[in-house]
Amino acid sequence: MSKSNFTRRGLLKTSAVAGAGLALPTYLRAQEGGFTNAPDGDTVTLGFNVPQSGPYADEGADELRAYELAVEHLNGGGDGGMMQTFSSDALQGNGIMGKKVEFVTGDTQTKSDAARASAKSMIEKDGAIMITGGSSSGVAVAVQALCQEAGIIFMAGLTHSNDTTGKDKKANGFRHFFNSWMSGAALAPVLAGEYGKDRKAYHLTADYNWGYTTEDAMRKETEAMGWETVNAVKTPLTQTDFSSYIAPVLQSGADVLILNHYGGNMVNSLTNAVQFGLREKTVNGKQFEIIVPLYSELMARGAGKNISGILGSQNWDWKLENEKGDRYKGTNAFVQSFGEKYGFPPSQAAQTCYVQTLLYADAVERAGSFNPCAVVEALEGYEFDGLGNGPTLYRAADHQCFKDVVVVRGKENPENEFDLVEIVEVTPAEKVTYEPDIPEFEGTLGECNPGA
Amino acid sequence: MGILEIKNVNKRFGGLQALGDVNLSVAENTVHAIIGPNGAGKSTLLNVLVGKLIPDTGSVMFDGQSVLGRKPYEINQMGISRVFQTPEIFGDLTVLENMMIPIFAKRDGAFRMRAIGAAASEREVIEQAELMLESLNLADARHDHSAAMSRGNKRRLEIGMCLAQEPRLLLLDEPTAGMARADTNNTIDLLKQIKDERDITIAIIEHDMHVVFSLAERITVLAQGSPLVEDTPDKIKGHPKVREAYLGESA
Amino acid sequence: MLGLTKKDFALLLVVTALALFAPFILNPFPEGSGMAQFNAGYPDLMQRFAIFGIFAIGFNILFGLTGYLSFGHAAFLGVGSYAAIWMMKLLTDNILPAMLLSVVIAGLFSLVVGYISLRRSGIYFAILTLAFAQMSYALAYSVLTPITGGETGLQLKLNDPRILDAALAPGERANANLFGLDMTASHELYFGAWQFTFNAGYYIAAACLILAFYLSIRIFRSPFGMMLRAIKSNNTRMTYTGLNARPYALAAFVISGMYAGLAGGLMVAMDTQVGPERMFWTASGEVVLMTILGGAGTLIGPVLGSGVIKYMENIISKINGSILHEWFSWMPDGLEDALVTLIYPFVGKGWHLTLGIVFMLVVIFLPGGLVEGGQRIGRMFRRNGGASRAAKDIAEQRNPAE
Amino acid sequence: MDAILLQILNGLDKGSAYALIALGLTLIFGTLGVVNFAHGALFMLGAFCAVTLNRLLSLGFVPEDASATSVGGFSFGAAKETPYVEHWFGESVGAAIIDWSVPLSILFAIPVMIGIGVIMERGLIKHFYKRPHADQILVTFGLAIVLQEIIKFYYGANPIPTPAPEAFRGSFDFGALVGFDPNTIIYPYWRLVYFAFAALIIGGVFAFLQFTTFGMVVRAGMADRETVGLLGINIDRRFTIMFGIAAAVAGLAGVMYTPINSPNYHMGMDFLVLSFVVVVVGGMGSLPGAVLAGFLLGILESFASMAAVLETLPGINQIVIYLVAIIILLTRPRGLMGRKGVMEE
Repeated sequence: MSKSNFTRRGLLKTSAVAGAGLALPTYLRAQEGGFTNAPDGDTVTLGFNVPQSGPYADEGADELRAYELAVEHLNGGGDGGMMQTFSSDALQGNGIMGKKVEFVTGDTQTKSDAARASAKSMIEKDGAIMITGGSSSGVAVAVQALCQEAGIIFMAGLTHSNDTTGKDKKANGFRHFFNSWMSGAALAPVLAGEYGKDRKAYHLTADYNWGYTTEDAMRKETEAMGWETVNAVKTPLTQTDFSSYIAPVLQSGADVLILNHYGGNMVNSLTNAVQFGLREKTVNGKQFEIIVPLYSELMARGAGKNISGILGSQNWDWKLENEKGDRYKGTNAFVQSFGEKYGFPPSQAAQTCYVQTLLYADAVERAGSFNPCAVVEALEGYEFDGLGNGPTLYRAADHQCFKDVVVVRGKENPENEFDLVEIVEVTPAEKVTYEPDIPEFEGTLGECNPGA
Repeated sequence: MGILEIKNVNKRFGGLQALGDVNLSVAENTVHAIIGPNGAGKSTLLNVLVGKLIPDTGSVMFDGQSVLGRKPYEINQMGISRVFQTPEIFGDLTVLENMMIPIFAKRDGAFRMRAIGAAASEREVIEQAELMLESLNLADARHDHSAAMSRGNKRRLEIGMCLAQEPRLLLLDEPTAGMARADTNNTIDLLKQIKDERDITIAIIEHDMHVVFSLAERITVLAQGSPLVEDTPDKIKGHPKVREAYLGESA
Repeated sequence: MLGLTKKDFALLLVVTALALFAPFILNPFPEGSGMAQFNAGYPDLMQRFAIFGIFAIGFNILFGLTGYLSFGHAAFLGVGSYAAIWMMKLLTDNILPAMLLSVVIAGLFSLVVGYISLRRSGIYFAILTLAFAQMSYALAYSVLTPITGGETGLQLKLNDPRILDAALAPGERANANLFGLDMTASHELYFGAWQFTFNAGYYIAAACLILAFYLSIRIFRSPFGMMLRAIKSNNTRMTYTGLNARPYALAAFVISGMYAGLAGGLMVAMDTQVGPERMFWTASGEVVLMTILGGAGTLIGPVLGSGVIKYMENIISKINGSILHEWFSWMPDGLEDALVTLIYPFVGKGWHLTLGIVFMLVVIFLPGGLVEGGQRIGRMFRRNGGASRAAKDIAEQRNPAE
Repeated sequence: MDAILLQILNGLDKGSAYALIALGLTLIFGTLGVVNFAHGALFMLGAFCAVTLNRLLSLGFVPEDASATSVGGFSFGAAKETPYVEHWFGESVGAAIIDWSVPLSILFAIPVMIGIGVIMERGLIKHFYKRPHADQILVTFGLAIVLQEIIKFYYGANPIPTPAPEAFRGSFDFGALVGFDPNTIIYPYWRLVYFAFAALIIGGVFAFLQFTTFGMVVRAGMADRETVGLLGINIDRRFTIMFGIAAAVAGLAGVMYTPINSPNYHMGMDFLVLSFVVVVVGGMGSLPGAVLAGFLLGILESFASMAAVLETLPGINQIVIYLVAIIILLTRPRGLMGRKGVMEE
């Protein structure tokens, strides 16, 4: 009873009469722990909240595979995956702090309401101590805010918008995935090298927060190196046929098209752009190029042959260690155990989710407590290695991971449906690091909330 | 001066002259029948009277006020009620509820929000409705579903609903169309009873000459959108022009 | 009693009892048992039952009584939500002003939309309402981002003005409350292996549901309600009985819009966050489906329909492969795997499939919705001589016309 | 000027997709009086006919000398397969067959979609003719969900690339053909094919309804269902056939759409609302109305997406279709060419 998240408890007691008998004394599960859902048995429950229906269902399914693998490894099953290469050796394969890891799953439907409902049921019904997952920034921000209120740790899955660790950052939330700003910073030097510094860019931008931040980042970085932005047109999220947006691109005199689109939008806009033959055109004496700031394996699969030769950025790729060496150790260990279990290599969404689970478990072990505030302390400013992305920092100021960003290009002749992109370059972490207080990332982290 | 005065009404639909210079006067407290062959413009005329159609020219005065440009429900509130060719009742409602609605309409006007009190506690309205149902011999069916009634009873109910509003002019559009002989006679009796008991003007459009000659005090014959003759039933029966144009020599 | 007939009052009592004892009724299985998966008695879902119940009851006043099929009611819910969260950001975290404003704003918005849309009827009306709602959604998602927060929506922030509230102490967060009663405050009762949660927010929502249900009975039974049914039954006769159908329909539209606004406000009060997809056409479609599934034009139907849909969405969707294996682990291996393979497509990520099948089965075998199911059970009981009062009451709520 | 011409071309193309879907929808609306929320699902099924055929044709075996990609000792067996068709018919013929899988799917989709339509009508819809529209909505919506989920179960949620034949990939310079500067008006070949195909199907349906006895009866049925019933014509069977045709039209629209956008399981829902708007704006019970509205809304949507327009009216591209729908329905009570009394209750 010493600590309470319901800071108005004093008020609550005095207004018991006003509450007409409803204002019953508050106490939540396992009060002794002093935080929400303190695990009291010999198990601990994690909540995996991923899209299982709707357009991102396949991505959600891959995330879920990674989570199940992580749980298996934490509980000492399988070959241990990245636990063997992880720079921290706190994890012993005996669950988390000796408690066997169990999990519950839910469907976010890629809607913030549904995602919150699902997360709440995990917290209120299943007693989950940590929530992780998601494949869009809207969902990540919504669930992160919920976890902050409830006193639960949120380990974000795939979310790329600046807002998650910017405008909407929360003390209880952590993001391993990279963001729009980093995409811009990582791509710019590669673009200068590949396409030159004298280019005219035309942006098509998904008309919502993530689109805005991505366009901002791309414009800022490309304009800084000398590119001119000819035009930037916003496209509705619900658009399926982008012909009327693609057709005027050539007329504008642009020689680069930047598609600030994700998921179905990206698959369709890229397919349409290739259909219009943009890639075969020569404008201003230069080969016309298309850029997709944020790549994903599933999108690449959806776009098929259309991605060949198209540059973009990724958080991670399963060929990283093979092609770029030991710096990215952990990659092969993960790919191997994932591949053995499921028969195909993991996506970057799977990797980020797997890593987030491991990082959470490790933080609990190191902190010696499931208390969210202890976990936050253990993760803040934590430097680690061996989880596939090279040396990484979980920055204390905004709970964002800083690590190398992979720049990839769609393969001309893919061997199989899992090997669609080639790694062009890896932009080192220093080049994509920004100050935590730049205007794009303004927001208040607040203080950690342990809940009840 | 009649209660209903129609002057120089014209209505064209594209190339078709539906009504041409219709002049008609219906005297108060009479039964006035309008007859004519198919396409003579009877229905068009009726739709003009109830506000469903607006004529191109002319005037329609009811009790000294123009009805033109008013909405059907406003014209109804002026005192003109209409009975349809196929009975238009509230099929989803009970017989009693059917009868309550016109009484509400009479009492509360075209719109009045009464969302709080229960309809079942409107004693006065229910009493009036039950009285009306009794006079129509429908009291036993009051809690029945009106859609389940026979066509004849639906017709009675519809006429009763119109009467419940205490209209000054009752318009009937072929009230016995498609009815069995017995139902037709019942309806004629009901209308006769109404005529005897109330101060009411009735305008009736009808094909069935049996009905027309049983009820009408004056008859107007329409042909090709214009009134051909207007007279008493006896005169109309013998009128050569009418026999020629409408009834046919054999009638 | 309370201006209701005996039967209606009994129905109100049933609904009140169900709402008050929901924490017990919805948690019939002991914690830790395999069946605990089916427990729905946790605050968030109970709140959702109440909130969507209100939404559907309101929708039913329009659709069930007048027959006007609005395909844009989610817009009113969304607008109500935005109004509520802004009130909580700017004025106070007390939910009362927020909910009042959400009802008022949703009412005003529905007045505008209804005034325009009701110039047409039938499918034309449906498309007009759909168009308004889709425009609201699209704009809220994109160009109105400064007001609506766009994709990421709006949440309470530490630095919101909250003019009426005292400044937050360090470490304190803004919480939705009713005069200090925190919406997240819960009391837990352990009874052997059973666990029951009594949540303050849920009881606020339940009180609103009971009030909303009571008002809807009053409206159904009022002369106004009779007029609305008359519109649905025969608009021509309505007009030729001297009644102006449009203001009646508009009043029903606004009332149902205000119900939607209340539901939207409650959503924010229970869970302080708003996102635009709340207004997407599928959300409007959902309330249509809830109402029809339960039984349009009946009093209790919409509440049942919303309950079934929300239950599927929140409970069935969480049953995953490992839970299935746990359930059937006592079986011989081959049989276990066969059974899991058989059931798996219908649960967890396949919950939509089950929902679709339920829609079809209900509409094929119970043309009047779930209420007709209750009706049939009621008849069965009566034939056996032991008619249960509640079943009978529920059963007789159905308009015989349907 | 060239910008406007360009958007008219784009609009015609978008419009032809809208028109095709709306055409089938309004056939069912108009002839059967059924609100079919599963129509989008039929469009989606058509698209997946193309995907299925493509997959069937690409079925293959792994040649013995193939090498697999390996990572850290683990190898993924998914090395390149040799399709059976290439094995059977020789490499070039086989490759051509796979390349042409989308057009070939038309032949495959027609019987499949007619079959699905007929089964749907006989098995389900038939029982709902006399039920309230609300029930029709619920049952067809339920059916749409079930169909979607079945497809999702087998094909996943991710879009599946289904390219057009090599010969139709890429674009041609339409502007240069009609005297504009090069590169001002480019137009993909496949979209031209789609437009021509849509025109063919629409023309075919109209001709069928105009010049056959069957069509005459159906048109009479659309005008007045009761009279046709009184004529004693076996309207039931004709309605079944009509449903089959509508399903086939939706399915073919889906087949040919696959190269334009990679199909996924919920593409039908994306089109459903829009096609309802198109049908209603066109006017209930009017086939030409649906087609006209489809093209009109397609062109307006294209105009609204122009950068110059968006600068003056930000966000207009988000709402243009709905805004136009509202304006049209308020100025013309029954849409562009709707008939009185159809679905007005």
